[in-house]
Amino acid sequence: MMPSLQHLLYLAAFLFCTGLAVVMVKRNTIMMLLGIELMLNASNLNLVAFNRLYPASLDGQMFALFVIIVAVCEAAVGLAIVLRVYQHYQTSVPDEISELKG
Amino acid sequence: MNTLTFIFYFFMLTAAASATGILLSRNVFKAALMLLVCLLSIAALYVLSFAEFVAITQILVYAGGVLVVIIFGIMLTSKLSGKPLQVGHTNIFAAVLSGILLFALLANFITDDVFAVPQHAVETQGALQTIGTNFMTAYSLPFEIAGILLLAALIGAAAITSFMKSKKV
Amino acid sequence: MQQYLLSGLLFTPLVAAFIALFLPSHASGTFKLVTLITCVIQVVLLLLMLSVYDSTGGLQFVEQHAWITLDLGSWGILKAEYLVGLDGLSLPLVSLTVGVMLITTLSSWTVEKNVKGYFILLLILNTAIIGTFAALDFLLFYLFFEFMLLPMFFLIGIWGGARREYASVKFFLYTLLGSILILVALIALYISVNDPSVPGRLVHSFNLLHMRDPKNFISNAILDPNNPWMIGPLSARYWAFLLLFIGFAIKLPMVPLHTWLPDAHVEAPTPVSVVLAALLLKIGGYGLLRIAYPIFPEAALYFSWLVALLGVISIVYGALTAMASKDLKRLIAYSSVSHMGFVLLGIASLTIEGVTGAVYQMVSHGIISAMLFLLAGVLYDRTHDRVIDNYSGLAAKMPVFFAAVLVAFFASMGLPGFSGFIAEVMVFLGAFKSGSANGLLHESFAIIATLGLVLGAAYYLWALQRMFFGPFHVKGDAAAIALTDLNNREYSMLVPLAIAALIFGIFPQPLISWINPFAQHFSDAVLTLGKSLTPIH
Amino acid sequence: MTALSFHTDPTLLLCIFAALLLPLLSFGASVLTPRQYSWLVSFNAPLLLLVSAICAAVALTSRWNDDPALFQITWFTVGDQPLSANILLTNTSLLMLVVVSVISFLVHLYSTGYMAGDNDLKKYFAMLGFFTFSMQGIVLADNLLILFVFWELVGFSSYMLIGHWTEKLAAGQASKKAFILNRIGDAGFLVGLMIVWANTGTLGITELLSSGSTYQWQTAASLCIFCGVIGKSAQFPLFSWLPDAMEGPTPVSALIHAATMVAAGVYLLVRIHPLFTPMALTVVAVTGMATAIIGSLAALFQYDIKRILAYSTMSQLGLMVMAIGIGIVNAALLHLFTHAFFKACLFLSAGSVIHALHRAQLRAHHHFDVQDIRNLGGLRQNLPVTFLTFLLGGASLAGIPFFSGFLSKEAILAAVWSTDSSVLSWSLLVAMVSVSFITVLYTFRMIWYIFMGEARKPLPVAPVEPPVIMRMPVVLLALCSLWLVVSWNPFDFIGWLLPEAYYTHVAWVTAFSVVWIAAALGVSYFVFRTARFDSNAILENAFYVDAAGSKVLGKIVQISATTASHIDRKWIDGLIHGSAYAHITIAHITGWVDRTLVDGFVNGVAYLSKGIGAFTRSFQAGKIQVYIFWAILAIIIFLIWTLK
Repeated sequence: MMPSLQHLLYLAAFLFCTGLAVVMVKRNTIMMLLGIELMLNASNLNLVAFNRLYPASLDGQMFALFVIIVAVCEAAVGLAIVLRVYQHYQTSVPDEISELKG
Repeated sequence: MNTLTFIFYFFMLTAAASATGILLSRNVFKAALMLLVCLLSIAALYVLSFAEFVAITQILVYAGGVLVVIIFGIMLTSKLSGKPLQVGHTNIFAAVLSGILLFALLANFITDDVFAVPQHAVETQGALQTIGTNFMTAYSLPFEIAGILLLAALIGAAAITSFMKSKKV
Repeated sequence: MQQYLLSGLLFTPLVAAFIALFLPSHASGTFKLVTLITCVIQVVLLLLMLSVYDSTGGLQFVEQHAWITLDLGSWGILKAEYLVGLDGLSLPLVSLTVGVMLITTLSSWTVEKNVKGYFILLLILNTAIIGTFAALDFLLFYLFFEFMLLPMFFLIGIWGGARREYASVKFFLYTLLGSILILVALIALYISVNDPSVPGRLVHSFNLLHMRDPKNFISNAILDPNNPWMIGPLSARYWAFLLLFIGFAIKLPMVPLHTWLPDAHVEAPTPVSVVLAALLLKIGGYGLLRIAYPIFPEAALYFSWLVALLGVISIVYGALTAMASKDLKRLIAYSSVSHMGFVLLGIASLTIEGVTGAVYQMVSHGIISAMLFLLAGVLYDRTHDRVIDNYSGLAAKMPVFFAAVLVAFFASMGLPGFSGFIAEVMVFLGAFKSGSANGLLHESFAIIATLGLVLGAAYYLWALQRMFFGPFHVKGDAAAIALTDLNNREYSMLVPLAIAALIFGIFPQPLISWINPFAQHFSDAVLTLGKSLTPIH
Repeated sequence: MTALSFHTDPTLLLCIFAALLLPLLSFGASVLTPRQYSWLVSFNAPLLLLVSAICAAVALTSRWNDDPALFQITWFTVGDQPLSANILLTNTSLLMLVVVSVISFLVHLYSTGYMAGDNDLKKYFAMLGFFTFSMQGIVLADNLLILFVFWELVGFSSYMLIGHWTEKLAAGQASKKAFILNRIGDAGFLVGLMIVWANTGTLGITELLSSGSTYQWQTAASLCIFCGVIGKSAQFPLFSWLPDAMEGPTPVSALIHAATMVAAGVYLLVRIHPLFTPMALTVVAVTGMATAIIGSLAALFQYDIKRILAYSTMSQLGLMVMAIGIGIVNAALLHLFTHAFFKACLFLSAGSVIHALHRAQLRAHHHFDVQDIRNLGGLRQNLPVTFLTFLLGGASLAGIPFFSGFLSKEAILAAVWSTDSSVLSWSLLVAMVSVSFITVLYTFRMIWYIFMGEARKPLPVAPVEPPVIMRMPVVLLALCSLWLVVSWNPFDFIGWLLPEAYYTHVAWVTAFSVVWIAAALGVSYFVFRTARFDSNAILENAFYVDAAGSKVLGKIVQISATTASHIDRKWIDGLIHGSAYAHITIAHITGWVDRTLVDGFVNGVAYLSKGIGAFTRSFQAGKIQVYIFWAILAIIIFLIWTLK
């Protein structure tokens, strides 16, 4: 007997919330990126898990693949920005980069 | 409890534990390593959920690509600053509050519904083939766009970092 | 021609403000000149109007145009009109406004900071005040009423003294609270009143004249007199009266809703204090007489004791607090509170004497308080110090100023020969007579109010004694040198006011002959209508 | 002012209006005179007053013993009830008009000398004119409201005149006290007006008194109006301003005491006494009695000349009010007239003394308080004319036969005697007799100390008589203190001024008075001679019993006098001060309430909104993570709200 779908969903929810907490807690931009990755993976897990409900179509997995692609892009550009910002402000603490504040 | 179930729970716990580790860790590098563990366990869970192709992509792209880039970034910033990458925490209360609240909410929804997985044998042999077909037929436009996005991201990332260099020089 | 006079009077300052908007801001003299010319034009227009005004003729110079007409289908028609007119209540107040605005313009001659903005605001204020007194449509009234608040806020907040922000915000909050209460009553009235002039359709009108007739209320609407609904212990009409009463009482100002006044006065520049005391306070009394009382007569009768009680409390409390004031402007401000209490007492009595006295007091206080604040300004201009105890023996150094202060103080404490005496005596006679004539007020109200006379004498004379008697001494040598007697510009402001106070005190008949028909009609209408509407509580 | 209806000929009307308005003209002219020509007013003002007095006299002679006449003038109309400004012409009002204008003229004349060199002559003469105008308004008015108008104006003028020397702090305090105490009485007066108006709808005096019948409200109304009298005429609880008012220039005191201010109250009582119910009259009588006693006792122990005179005025006013209280209006009026002349004479003489000594001091550069009788003495040689006028006035005040004061007091005494015997009337009689006794005492003491004996603080330069312009009015007034002013017969008060009285002149009462006054004179001679000069010798020599008696009497008188003075100074003044402090305390308390509670509430609201503002502003702190938090929180709330 396979563990029920619920367990996967619980895990995904947990991972998402943890990722969210990481994004909110860490005073470092790269750590925030890590949190975002965690959240993306949680949603991917959800997509794959729900795909089991409809085994005939593989839409869930397809979506998961696209998410991975987007995650890659995000990580690449995000890191580039982080480096650039770091070089400019000599910090990667997001609170201190508040020049866009109205 | 059979072996499969054990492995399943093992990877679930590993993923959860490593995620928690990321949250608690104050060292960026260790956190990145724990993310690696987490991603690999999730890949294992994908396999167990009959999504081998996603699992492979996960390992290749995430573990092999993204994380390497991240670690590279970490190294670069720590090299620039010359300080150990210790990270402070803020908004602990807000984060814990919203995390627990959101989790409670989601768990509530998940518990409320019964997700009946069809019990008949899942056709796994054709999965890879179906995915390939899907990419070329139903999802051809998103596929193309994703390709362009990747290209754009690559060029963009290169451009942003190269500005840095040119300015630095 | 004649019917457009009032609109001319009303919009001349607005047109002038518009013109001033396009003048270059560095030519500060032009703005003073434009405002002065506007005021002179207004005086001419007013004189034209006075020459054709018939004191027995009720509403005159009425002008009525459609303004907003919205067909809301089954909800009826929303109809707001441009409806203005003058009667024995508003004409004296409009005349007062025109006169005081002229004086204010002269008194603003010394303004140096952002002259353009100042005079444009002053002109807008001018229109707004006259509009408030002239409007006979509630929405139009409310528009002008709110329109007045904004220039005032900026005039205090920008050109004021040290604590001007605090004062202007306090002023704004208080008056805004009043406006909101009035707005609630306005909406309730709008829902409840039907315009009978369009038969067959439901027309929600803001016409104040229609609101006075109980027949125009839609049956079972919230403010219908026959509506049995109760909100708490009182019916909706009583609540609506209370809302309007509090809203206008804040403007008046009435104890305990008066604390904005001393602060606003202390911080406001002299001309703005003059406008505030002489004109803005009158809008409270005017609103009670024009709106709250005629529309809700039965509630007015029911609450008359409350209105009178608060009036008496204002009189006594204001006087006591004035006595404790160390700041000259504060003292005058509290004396305003005390004097405006007479307006409440007079209105509450609903006798001809009382109502005439109340309106007379509004005009008289307008003149006298303008004089008082100008004099406080004279001193402040010279030394930038208004603390009474910092002066001593000024009589020897500034004899003409002393004489002017004597005139103003004695006029304010109701010395016969000045307008305040006529007003206060009428209020006293009316308030006392009310007990036997219509049974609304107990005689003790009037008797306790006489304390105001004694206390008034006490605080003014005490201030006089501290500031003017004894050997000459002023805090600071620079201040002592700066103390020079009145100059010609100050004469030109003070003398007309003093003469006006004297004329209205010695020959009250012309003004009373304007007010009297109104007072008669007002008290009769409120009494008969109020008694005919059966109380439901 | 419209609708004049003439009851009499225009000439008379012209005279009346001239008499009334010329002082006002004097006021206006003085105000408008340029400062550099201010010497003009001291010519101009007495001249106008002279014309005014002549006009009043012409009016009096042409209307003497005619029927009362009423000029009807409507001031303004409230509703349909007109408020009239009628002028009533009777023997009383015309006589009073003459007295006021004549005395005012004399005071003006005197002032030109007394106030010469004052640097605010303009204000002084302006206010003198205004004072006279106000008083004449009271005299002529036939409407309670008009009367009240002038009544208040009198208060205002007295404020200005008492506080004429603004650099003197005490002058400011005294003038303030005078006005406020008057205002307290006036508030009562106003309540009386309200009662009358509410019950009758008219304030016309003639109209009011013509109804004849008595109503319940009249007691309250008349007592309230009497409050005004108490303030203005310095009766029992509200008299302390009168002695303090001596801070003003001396001619002003003469005017206040003789003709204008304090007389106004008595005159008002005379005018409206039919309104008074028996109960109210009893109150009036008792108040008058108390005032008379307190005033006379206080006068006995003053050292300041002007204060002695002030207290004597108070006690004489008490007598007048008492007489009205028992319903004998004519006697009170008679005393008012005689008092006007002899008190004006006394004050102006006192002014002459002060003036002469001041000038002597200025030349000698030697300064002491010239108003203190302990510093004076022996002035009869240096100031013979002043001594004579002082003596004449004093004799009239003391009620010595052949002087007007004797006759008018006699009238009151006879009136008191002829009332029904009751406890009240008996006590009034006793009070009357003792007050007249004490009057003799203090008058004697004052004159003795000032003029007799040797100079106690001799000046190197001898004081000389003031100029003729000052002596002339005083002499004139002194002559008016003789019995001839009242009647031809020096022992019968029924004469040309008081042609008829409904009580008779009792011969043995007159005899008693003569004896009584003589006794008083004797007693005072012994009391003050012995108390002041070589007391032991006389005590030891002949009059052991007499001396003991006089000592005991003196002690009793002294104690009661100091008590009265103490009551005056400590209790009544203290009450006034206390109430003033209480006012200030309450004022501070209300101020505190105002600042703390009422303002506090408003500030609280402001703080609350500010706090909310700061709280909501923290959402926009420019911190990504906080933004995320709020976004998530919003999503959570949204989820809970939609899905539950």
